[in-house]
Amino acid sequence: MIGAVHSQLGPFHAPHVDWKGMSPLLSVLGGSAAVLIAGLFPGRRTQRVVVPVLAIAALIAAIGLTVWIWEPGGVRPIVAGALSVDTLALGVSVLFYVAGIATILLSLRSAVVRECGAGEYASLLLGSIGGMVLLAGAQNLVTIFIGLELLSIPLYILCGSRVRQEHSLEAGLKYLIVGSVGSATLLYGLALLYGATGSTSLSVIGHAVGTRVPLDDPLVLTGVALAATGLAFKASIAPFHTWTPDVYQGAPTPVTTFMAVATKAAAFAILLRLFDEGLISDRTNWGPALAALAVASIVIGNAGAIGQRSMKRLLAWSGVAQAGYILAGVVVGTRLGIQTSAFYLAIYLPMNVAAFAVVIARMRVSERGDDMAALEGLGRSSPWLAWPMTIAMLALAGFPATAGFIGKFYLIDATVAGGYAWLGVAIVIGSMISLVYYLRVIAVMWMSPSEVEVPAPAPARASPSRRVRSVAGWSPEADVRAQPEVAFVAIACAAATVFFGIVPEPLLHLAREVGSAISSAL
Amino acid sequence: MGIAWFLALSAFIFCIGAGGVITRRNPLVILLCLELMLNAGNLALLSFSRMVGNRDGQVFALIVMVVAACEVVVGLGLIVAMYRRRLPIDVDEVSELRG
Amino acid sequence: MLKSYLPALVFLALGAGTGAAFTALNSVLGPRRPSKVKSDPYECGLPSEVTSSFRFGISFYLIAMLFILFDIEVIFLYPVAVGLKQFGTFALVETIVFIVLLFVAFVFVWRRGALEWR
Amino acid sequence: MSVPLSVTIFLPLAAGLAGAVLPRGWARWTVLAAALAVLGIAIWMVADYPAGGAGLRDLTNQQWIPELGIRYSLGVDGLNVFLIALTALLWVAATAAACFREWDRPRLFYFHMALAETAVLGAFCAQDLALFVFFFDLMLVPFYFLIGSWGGRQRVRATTKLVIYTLVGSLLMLAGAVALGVLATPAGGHVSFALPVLAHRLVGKGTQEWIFLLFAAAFLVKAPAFPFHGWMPDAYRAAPIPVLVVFSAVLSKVGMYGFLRIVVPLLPQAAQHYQTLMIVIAVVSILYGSALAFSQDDARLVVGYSSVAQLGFILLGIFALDVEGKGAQGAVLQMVNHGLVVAPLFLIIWALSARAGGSESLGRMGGVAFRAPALAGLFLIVALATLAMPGSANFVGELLILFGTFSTKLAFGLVASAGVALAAVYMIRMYQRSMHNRVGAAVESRDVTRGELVTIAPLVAVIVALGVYPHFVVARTERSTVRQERPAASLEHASETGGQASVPPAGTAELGPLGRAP
Repeated sequence: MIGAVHSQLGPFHAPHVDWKGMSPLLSVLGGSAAVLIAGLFPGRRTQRVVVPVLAIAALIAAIGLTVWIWEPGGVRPIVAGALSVDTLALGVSVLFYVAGIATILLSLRSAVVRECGAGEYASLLLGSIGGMVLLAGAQNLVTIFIGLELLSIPLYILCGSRVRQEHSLEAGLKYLIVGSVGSATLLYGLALLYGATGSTSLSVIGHAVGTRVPLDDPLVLTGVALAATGLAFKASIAPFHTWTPDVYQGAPTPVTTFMAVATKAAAFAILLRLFDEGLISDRTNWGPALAALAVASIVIGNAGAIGQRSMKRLLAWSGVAQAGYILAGVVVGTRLGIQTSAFYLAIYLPMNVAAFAVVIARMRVSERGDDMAALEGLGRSSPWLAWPMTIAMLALAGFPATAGFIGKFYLIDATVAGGYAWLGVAIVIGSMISLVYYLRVIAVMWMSPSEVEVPAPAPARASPSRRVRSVAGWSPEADVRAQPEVAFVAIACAAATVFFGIVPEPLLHLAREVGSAISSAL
Repeated sequence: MGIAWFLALSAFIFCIGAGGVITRRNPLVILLCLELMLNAGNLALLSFSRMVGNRDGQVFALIVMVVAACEVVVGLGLIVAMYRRRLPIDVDEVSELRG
Repeated sequence: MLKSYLPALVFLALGAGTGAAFTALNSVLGPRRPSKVKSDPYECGLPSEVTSSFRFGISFYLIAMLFILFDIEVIFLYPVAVGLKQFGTFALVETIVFIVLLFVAFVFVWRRGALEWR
Repeated sequence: MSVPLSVTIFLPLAAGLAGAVLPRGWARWTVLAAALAVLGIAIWMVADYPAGGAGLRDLTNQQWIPELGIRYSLGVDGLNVFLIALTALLWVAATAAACFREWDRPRLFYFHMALAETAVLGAFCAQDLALFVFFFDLMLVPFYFLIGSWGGRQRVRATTKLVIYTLVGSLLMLAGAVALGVLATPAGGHVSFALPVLAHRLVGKGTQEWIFLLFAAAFLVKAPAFPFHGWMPDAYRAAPIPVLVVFSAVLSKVGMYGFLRIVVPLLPQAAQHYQTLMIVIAVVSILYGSALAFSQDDARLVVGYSSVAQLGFILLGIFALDVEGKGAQGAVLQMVNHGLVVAPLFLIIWALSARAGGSESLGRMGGVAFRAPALAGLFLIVALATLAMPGSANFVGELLILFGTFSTKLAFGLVASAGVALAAVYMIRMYQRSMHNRVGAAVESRDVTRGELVTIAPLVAVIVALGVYPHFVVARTERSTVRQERPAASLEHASETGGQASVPPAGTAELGPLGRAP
């Protein structure tokens, strides 16, 4: 259909399609369809083994193909004028795949899979990832919109996928409403941009603005403002973040993990694409506005997180603050800024996934759910969970010997070099505020008198899982038993955080290649 | 009559939709208002497509229509599920814990 | 050129203002006098038998939603149908792929038992 | 020639990790052994360091993060060689003291102790600004856990307060460091954080001034100096003594060292510009610290506030900025002395509280001396050294500082010299209250145990040795110190003579370019 976008009624040229470049996307979407069908076959082994294995295989294949077609610099169009592959698209899409694998591992034993069925769950997840990949490679307003919706709609369903949990349904509905408002706003903004420049192609728009169309053209300004607002909803940038804590808390925790890292990465990928590539010439107009948003996110996010007892809400608020940090890189608009954003997105994944994995592990055995008290005395009872959480918190707070320190360093570097030194100071002040709540988590784990916690299934989880249909016929005790895969994810992510905190060079190198994708950057 | 009037109408519809989403409580009505916002976008796309004289806007509008349908269906599905759970169908009651 | 946009922006403001104003007015000075007659589903004719607690079966909603989905997808066939001659094989292949995907969805819905009327 | 610095720095961490995996009982011994090994290396370093030497030795200089222009470069010169030795010595003392007690979760405890030593040594050895910041912030993590997990009452509140206070400073310093590195980069040049390179690329005066404030915030909080000492009482009350020994004796020095190593040479004009401000802070700290030390009842806080005063002296010396660099030499000497006296003081307080029924309030102690002559003798020596009795190295140190100050800021020097007298007042008060006086209620006196003797006596011996021959330190620190101060001091000289002196770059005399190759 995208092909038809460029068809005049004259002779129609079928758009050239580069199947090699599209292979990762195809593998993900194909995997989505495959697991959907595979999930239809009843039986415990299908649900527990075949479907997750298929999904993970699809994602790993996608990663492999991405590495295969990776080449720094230059843009290769895949579908003429609609979709292209460059290092920015490929780089962030790897983040999506990794986040997807982590999510599937984390949800292996979770009640979500039992309640909505393994096939549907994995298929929706893969579909959402497909949307993200589409979004990351979008060269066209239409593709942007399709990608965004393909990303969002499965997530609405996933949020509400614990149909027996009231919170889950409420979270789904709330996310649907807020997300749709965001999409509609974005759509209107894109429409105005199209009207102002007469084209839906980003490159054409980029050339038109500032030459054919004046920079202060009212349509362009309004369009940019509305588009920024719409994307701010997705990236949960203050003041469009109000849905975040409720939805993060209500959604099934593996889904929350996925939203926290992957959705954010996708939203920032398109922010980079739209502003630092498409509209870079209009930077004088949107720069200050985005800078204001960044500061607002840093302040509001950190302030909001201080009072939280629920770990999921705390991480949601800290996510708002971190979005502010990443946005600073977008605001700077220099190549260094883009690299910084990419690097921070990359390290943001292991930090958060580690934290969420520990939360999941605790929620399954502690009747205190995701309350901070569920972590009490963890350092004594199970250090293998306490250390990943500690490392994650230290990294988010920006302590040295973790990737967070390098990230902060890099961000401040970019802001100062880009002439936004005050933004760097804002980041520093934000980090100061954030110490209060990150350190509290650590204190709860290591410094409060531990109590022996008898692993017992939380009643809310045990009772419905008995009534599960044959879709998922394993006992709730599976949740209570040791969860090797969750511990594995937590420890692996923590290890990555420390590794990239001490040997960041390879990641920085990748970040530079990603930055080289956007040629128009200052 | 000029393109401006179509744009004005679409802007008007968009604002009505936005206002409705903000003020209304019944999720069904909110879904309606969301449709209003999306279709305001469609109207803008179509009128622009007429103005600049290429079809991109029209195709965009087609896709938006489908997407809108999908969103509504998901929304209805969630609402039905909540009815089945006998949950309060009121987006304010829906969130016991705010921001 | 620029001038022609100005009404749009003016209306954007106006629209926002009016939308807000009306909703505000409604809530402030709108008289609320609910009466039996008003709450009736039909103004005239026999009083309706349907009680307020009446619900359609869940499967009705299910079928309805599925119908919307599969129905709306047909939209994508129109542009192809209009100019299949110019578009040629490429569009044909694309359409077939599209329909195959729809078929996958259909199989899923069918096997999942969403089509049985319970 | 000698052991590479990286080994010295990371040996403790390795031992800590090993102890964490080895059986429970072994942790203490592995960590203690590592500390002893480091001490041996440090002694060799000092012995090997030529009198009057100035250049960096034992250079380690490799790429670390070329992307950010950060190099892994370490070096020893007269400025830090004694601080390294001090660190090694006190860590041995603290670890040994800890070994005589049983700790909950010992493997974790000793791991954090080892990590802390690594971080401190790294901060002292770092010759790259970013690397220094890295270690400077890293120091905080182990102490957060050590105080929070093994501390006394209200430990969590205290440690959180400590970390937030200090990390607020550190984060400001991070911003300052990055800004300095980026803004100092000439157009087209590669950004570099190597100290010698930065010493060549001085930034403009205005920039220097705001960056100076960011650094000063970090270092003054760490010290702690007067307005920034809010965390000190809680942390000192809560910290377990072995931790407190190294914390108070070494960590406070890192801040002062930062002034000498980074701020004064890299921001000479700003240092000149804010000289008066810093000296005022120093003098106020001296008076305030002395006054509160006199009024405290908790023995720990007497020492705590006394070190606020002592660090005031050190700060005074650093910012005397006299041409001969007397003040700075005194400051360096005083850093070593203060570390040497504070550590035994806390260990003695530990011993006393063991005799006074676990109480550390001076009111409950008293009369210990009767049956504990040896302990009393040790305490007396330390106390006299603390109050800078003539014949002690502290006397020389404070004298040098005051001379330096007199030559530039006479009035402040005179006010500060009052601090010397005050020191006598509160130290003697503490000694009397705890040792003589009427025997406290719960006191049952006994002489030093083997453990106490092993930990305290060596430190006292070193104090005496330095008191006999302070020139040993001065001769080795002199040139490096003066070199650090030269730019700023010569600036002042210029301003006095009204002439415009060119600023010779600091710390590069006998040193190849450390900057990243373009």
